[in-house]
Amino acid sequence: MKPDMSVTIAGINLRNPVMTASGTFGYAEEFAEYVDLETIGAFVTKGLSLKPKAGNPTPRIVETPGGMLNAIGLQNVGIDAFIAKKVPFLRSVNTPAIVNFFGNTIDEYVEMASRLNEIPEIAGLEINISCPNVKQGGIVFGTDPQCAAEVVSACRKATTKALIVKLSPNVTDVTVMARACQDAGADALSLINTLTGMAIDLERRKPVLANITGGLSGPAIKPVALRMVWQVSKCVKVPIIGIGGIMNATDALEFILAGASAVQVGTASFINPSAAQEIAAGMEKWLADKGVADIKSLIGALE
Amino acid sequence: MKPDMSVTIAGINLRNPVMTASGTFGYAEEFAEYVDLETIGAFVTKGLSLKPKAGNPTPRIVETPGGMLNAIGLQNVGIDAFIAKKVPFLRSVNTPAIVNFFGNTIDEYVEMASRLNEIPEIAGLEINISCPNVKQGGIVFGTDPQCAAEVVSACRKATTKALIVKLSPNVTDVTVMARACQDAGADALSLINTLTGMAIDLERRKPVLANITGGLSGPAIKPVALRMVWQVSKCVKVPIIGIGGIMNATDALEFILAGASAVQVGTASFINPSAAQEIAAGMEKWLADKGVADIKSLIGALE
Amino acid sequence: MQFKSMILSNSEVSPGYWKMRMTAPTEFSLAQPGQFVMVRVNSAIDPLLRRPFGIFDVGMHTPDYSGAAAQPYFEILYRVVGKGTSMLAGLHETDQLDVLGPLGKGFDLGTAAERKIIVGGGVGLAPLYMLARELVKQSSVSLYAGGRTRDDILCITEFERLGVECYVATEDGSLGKCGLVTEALVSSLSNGNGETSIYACGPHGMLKAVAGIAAEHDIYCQVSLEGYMACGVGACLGCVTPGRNHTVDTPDFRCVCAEGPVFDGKELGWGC
Amino acid sequence: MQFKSMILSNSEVSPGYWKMRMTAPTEFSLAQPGQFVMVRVNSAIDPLLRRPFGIFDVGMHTPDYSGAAAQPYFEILYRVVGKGTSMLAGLHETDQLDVLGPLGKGFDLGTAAERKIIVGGGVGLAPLYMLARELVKQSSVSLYAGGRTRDDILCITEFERLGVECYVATEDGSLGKCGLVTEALVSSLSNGNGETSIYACGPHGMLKAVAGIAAEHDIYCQVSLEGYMACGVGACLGCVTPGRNHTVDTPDFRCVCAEGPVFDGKELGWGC
Ligand SMILES: Cc1cc2nc3c(=O)[nH]c(=O)nc-3n(C[C@H](O)[C@H](O)[C@H](O)COP(=O)(O)OP(=O)(O)OC[C@H]3O[C@@H](n4cnc5c(N)ncnc54)[C@H](O)[C@@H]3O)c2cc1C
Ligand SMILES: Cc1cc2nc3c(=O)[nH]c(=O)nc-3n(C[C@H](O)[C@H](O)[C@H](O)COP(=O)(O)OP(=O)(O)OC[C@H]3O[C@@H](n4cnc5c(N)ncnc54)[C@H](O)[C@@H]3O)c2cc1C
Ligand SMILES: Cc1cc2nc3c(=O)[nH]c(=O)nc-3n(C[C@H](O)[C@H](O)[C@H](O)COP(=O)(O)O)c2cc1C
Ligand SMILES: Cc1cc2nc3c(=O)[nH]c(=O)nc-3n(C[C@H](O)[C@H](O)[C@H](O)COP(=O)(O)O)c2cc1C
Ligand code: FES
Ligand code: FES
Repeated sequence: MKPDMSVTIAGINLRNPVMTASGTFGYAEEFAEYVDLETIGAFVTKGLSLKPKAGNPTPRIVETPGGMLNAIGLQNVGIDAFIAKKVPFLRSVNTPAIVNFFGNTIDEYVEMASRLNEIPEIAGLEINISCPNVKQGGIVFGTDPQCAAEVVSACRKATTKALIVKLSPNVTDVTVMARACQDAGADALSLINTLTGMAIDLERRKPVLANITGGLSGPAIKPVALRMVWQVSKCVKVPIIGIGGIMNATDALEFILAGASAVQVGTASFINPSAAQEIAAGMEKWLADKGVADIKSLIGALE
Repeated sequence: MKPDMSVTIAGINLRNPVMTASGTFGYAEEFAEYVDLETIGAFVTKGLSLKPKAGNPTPRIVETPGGMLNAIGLQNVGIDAFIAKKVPFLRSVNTPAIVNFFGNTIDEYVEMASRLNEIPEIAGLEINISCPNVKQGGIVFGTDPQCAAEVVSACRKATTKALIVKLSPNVTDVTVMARACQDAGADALSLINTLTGMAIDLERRKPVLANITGGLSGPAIKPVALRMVWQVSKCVKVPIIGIGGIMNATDALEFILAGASAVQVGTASFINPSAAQEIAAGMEKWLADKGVADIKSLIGALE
Repeated sequence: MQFKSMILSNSEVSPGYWKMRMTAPTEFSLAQPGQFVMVRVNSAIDPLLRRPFGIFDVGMHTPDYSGAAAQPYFEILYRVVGKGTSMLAGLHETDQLDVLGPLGKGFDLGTAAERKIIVGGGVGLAPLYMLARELVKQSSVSLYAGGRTRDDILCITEFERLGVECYVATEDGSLGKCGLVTEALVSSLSNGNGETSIYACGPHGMLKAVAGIAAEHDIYCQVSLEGYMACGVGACLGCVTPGRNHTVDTPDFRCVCAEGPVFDGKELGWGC
Repeated sequence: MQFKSMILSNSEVSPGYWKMRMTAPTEFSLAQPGQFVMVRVNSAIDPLLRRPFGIFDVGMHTPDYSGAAAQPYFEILYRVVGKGTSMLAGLHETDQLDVLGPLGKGFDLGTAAERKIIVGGGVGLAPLYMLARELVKQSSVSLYAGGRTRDDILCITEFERLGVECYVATEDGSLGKCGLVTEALVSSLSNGNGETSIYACGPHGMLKAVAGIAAEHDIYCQVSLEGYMACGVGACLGCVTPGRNHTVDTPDFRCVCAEGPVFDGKELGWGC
């Protein structure tokens, strides 16, 4: 008997709980050759801003033990080019597309939210208040409950689409941020974004990244991500999307048990472009093998 | 020409900057068979409290990608047994011993500080305000600048020995904690302690650790540790002891460049009991190969 | 001690169970039955921690080609259960491994007069072969080997070759008696014969049962425990197990790696 | 495409430089000179990321034992510089690897009339062999190979066997002219002969010099770049390099993995 893998996040119906994480799956096109895009629950596109953004100088990425640091600096084509060049492809694929976006001021966030609200091909919005790479950027919002709440409630007024808020792990108490964003009108919370880290080139006596610090992702951060998802699931009512070091179906199911209603696969797509598809298939197989009829019965089912 | 590897931390002269991290090297005895204990800069002993402490139920440790989680729960013999059974060995080894300690109240911290102050064999004290494992334990102090400052200044009054404060990475801004502890009278700061994490056993649908959450250590956390050491070194005057995922001489030298005057080797001693000795030797060889006359010239020498 | 060891052979002895023979320094031959080693599976960080394995046997290896000096070796018998053991099973002759050991406290061999009973469950037999080899030198030894199916009954012929009387029980009856090995054990004890000493290694449930049976019959019983280990030398306190008098206020944790892995069954708090 | 590949051979061709031959699907033979592959060194997480390597050559492998079908293969020529390449050098025949490719945009082969000049520094020669093999079919090809010492001059005999005219320069003079290969290149151009097209791969400094020389002589010059890569498919934006018009306000970053690795030298912002 085929298990029911469907979940609903903030009103978006997903064929399965496996999404791709922002910034790790481009605009989905890039992976069309390697993945059947209609076997994935949803994609989240690369962080988008009003104007095109140059991003940081290179080097922008470096491998670390069990993970990687990135300081892309939110390079993106800007909303106009996004609508002109990227949306047509998204329309052609029968899988919900969620747009991750950011701004440097509340006004920019709001303008983005209202413009994205006009694009029918977009199923939902993910607010990035937590990208640790841009100095004057999101980090401020992502680590202060007050600011976070302001941005979220402002965006809430600007869009009727599903509003997901993506939380930063670089905080003392993630549950405070989670509650603030929920109360400000978030339909769902996604976590975690990257942990701020640094790598040094001993021979050159310099930081490896041109930006000095970067965001740590990959298997290395999974224990921190699982802990935060579990903590947040205990104190909010809105659904949670678990992110952080998910490499296989087992990892994904652990996040579901911890309280996530869906997951996002990030760095894993770099190592294995078909990771998201394989994880979704692997989860379904596990449920079938164990005789679990519905994935929803596993959400938060940790004893 | 033999490089000068000696450093002085809070008045303690070390033959080299490589210490062993609390809780990962027992009371040094355990490693006597594998390491020449007099080739190491200093040991830091297992977290000590007034009364013996049972610690957490098992499982207490679990491997994670590039790291491990521990929830030992600060099991220790208590200060009386420590003095009777452990100090004699420490006396027999010509390497400075630093005692890591904790309490559940400021009074307990103070009583520990004053009792340890009476033990001539002890070169210095490391206050653990950051152990993430004990529910009513250190974590409170370690994440609130006010509380941290109170504990530190209270202990400062109770001891004339070198006072090192060990910082938790589970905070929004580690520099705030660092400044608070420096201003409260810390002679040096050691960072980082473990990041709070969690592991789940999918088949049993249970957390792996009996304590549910544990402290993440090992190579996985190195980028976060390097970043925090670099941040703190920019904003305090007291020397910094860098800790987190140091597995080899290169890792250790990266921490020195980032601003650490010494390092502590933790999890690495489990994988290779002679890690600390080999790291100290490897650092000296690197300096010799590069013609660097004095390790002190590398402290904070990041361009 | 810590040493670099070269793999001499590595082969599957029963579905899912492998035996690896590795070079060892001369002093290693002093290893006691019941002691274990911590093996570093590779020099990368995945897996990060060493893996503990009982010492199946030690000996001298004489290379085929003449003129070569005899080489001390030790063997481990391991079950492939996860990442580390799968990687071990993938290693080839001449591959190198970093080994820590012999570690821990082995079995007390007791006196010649005693009849010796060895109880092993599945891969729990691993540390018991070397023990049997020592015990048969002075006493009559019988082995009670249990497992889920026939594939879990390992190296019985090796034990028989030592002159050990072997009783086998499998839960599915695919080999020997059908049922738990402890049932066979009880019946053998019921006809109580003289001084007896029991040695056991296997799943925690089995050890608890054996310790209970031994206590009833007032028989000295040594059990070899497992525990999640990081250091293997008594430093991390990850592997502890509650002792007989353990309570939260009067902690009585025993360190499996340093005070064990072999304990007097009566010394442990078996919980419920 | 993504495929599991089996190692057919893996051997050191010059101190520190290795050549690996691996099985490939039939479609792989369509790979263009200048394209690359991303190789997953193992299935563990250390190293985590794939490693990019130029495609040295593709062909059909006929196993020794008769009756076996011919097997499409590809080769990489790699230098051992760190963790991943050391692990690659440790792999044996029949070991399996996960491969992504052919990736990126290859070289434009130009027209028959043009004289073709190939400039390679050290392991930069890797993607140039297959290029030469194609170019010699229609034009006269000369190779300028440079390196620090003789050990860095790779596979010259293979190039000569193709009928390529080879000029070698080493910084220590241990092979060929003493000095930088670009100096040899300049002198050859100074006696300007008709239509010429340049192809270069090697250290960034060398590529910048070659691009500069080509611009002066107004010669069409294609360079193959490197960049730190995570995905290899244009998704992570980790590998970008500034284009000619790049400024922070008018970003003009080119994606090395997707728009390159081969670029028209004039299209890039070479910085200072
Ligand atoms: C003293 C001692 C002696 C042992 N002797 C043997 C032996 O002779 N033969 C044999 O096959 N096995 C033995 N074991 C169990 C063996 O250590 C584990 O099966 C092995 O570590 C599993 O590693 P893995 O990576 O394949 O499994 P994984 O599940 O991937 O391991 C993950 C982590 O859990 C730990 N772990 C998993 N299972 C166990 C276990 N049962 N006991 C302790 N740690 C575990 C691993 O060491 C590792 O740290 C012994 C264990 C101990 C403590
Ligand atoms: C398009 C392309 C084609 C290449 N072709 C070849 C080739 O044919 N032969 C060859 O020997 N090398 C080639 N390289 C360089 C090769 O990818 C690196 O030498 C290799 O990744 C080093 O891995 P490592 O783990 O041994 O080194 P480490 O220094 O341990 O690697 C650490 C990280 O840095 C990255 N890295 C290190 N050096 C380079 C580099 N020069 N370029 C890009 N990333 C790097 C690694 O991929 C890894 O992510 C190519 C690189 C690119 C981008
Ligand atoms: C190269 C790269 C780029 C990223 N870009 C973004 C982004 O634009 N917006 C965002 O919210 N998160 C971004 N992230 C964070 C990921 O979406 C994800 O939260 C993080 O990588 C943790 O998941 P992982 O461990 O599975 O990669 C990026 C991550 C990486 C590695
Ligand atoms: C098993 C274990 C026990 C520890 N016990 C203590 C302790 O008692 N007190 C303390 O301050 N830190 C303790 N730590 C933290 C380490 O001292 C160190 O800060 C941390 O492990 C990071 O360093 P590493 O990555 O090199 O292990 C412990 C760590 C481990 C793994
Ligand atoms: S394994 Fe570390 S104390 Fe036993
Ligand atoms: S490597 Fe990811 S975009 Fe080029």
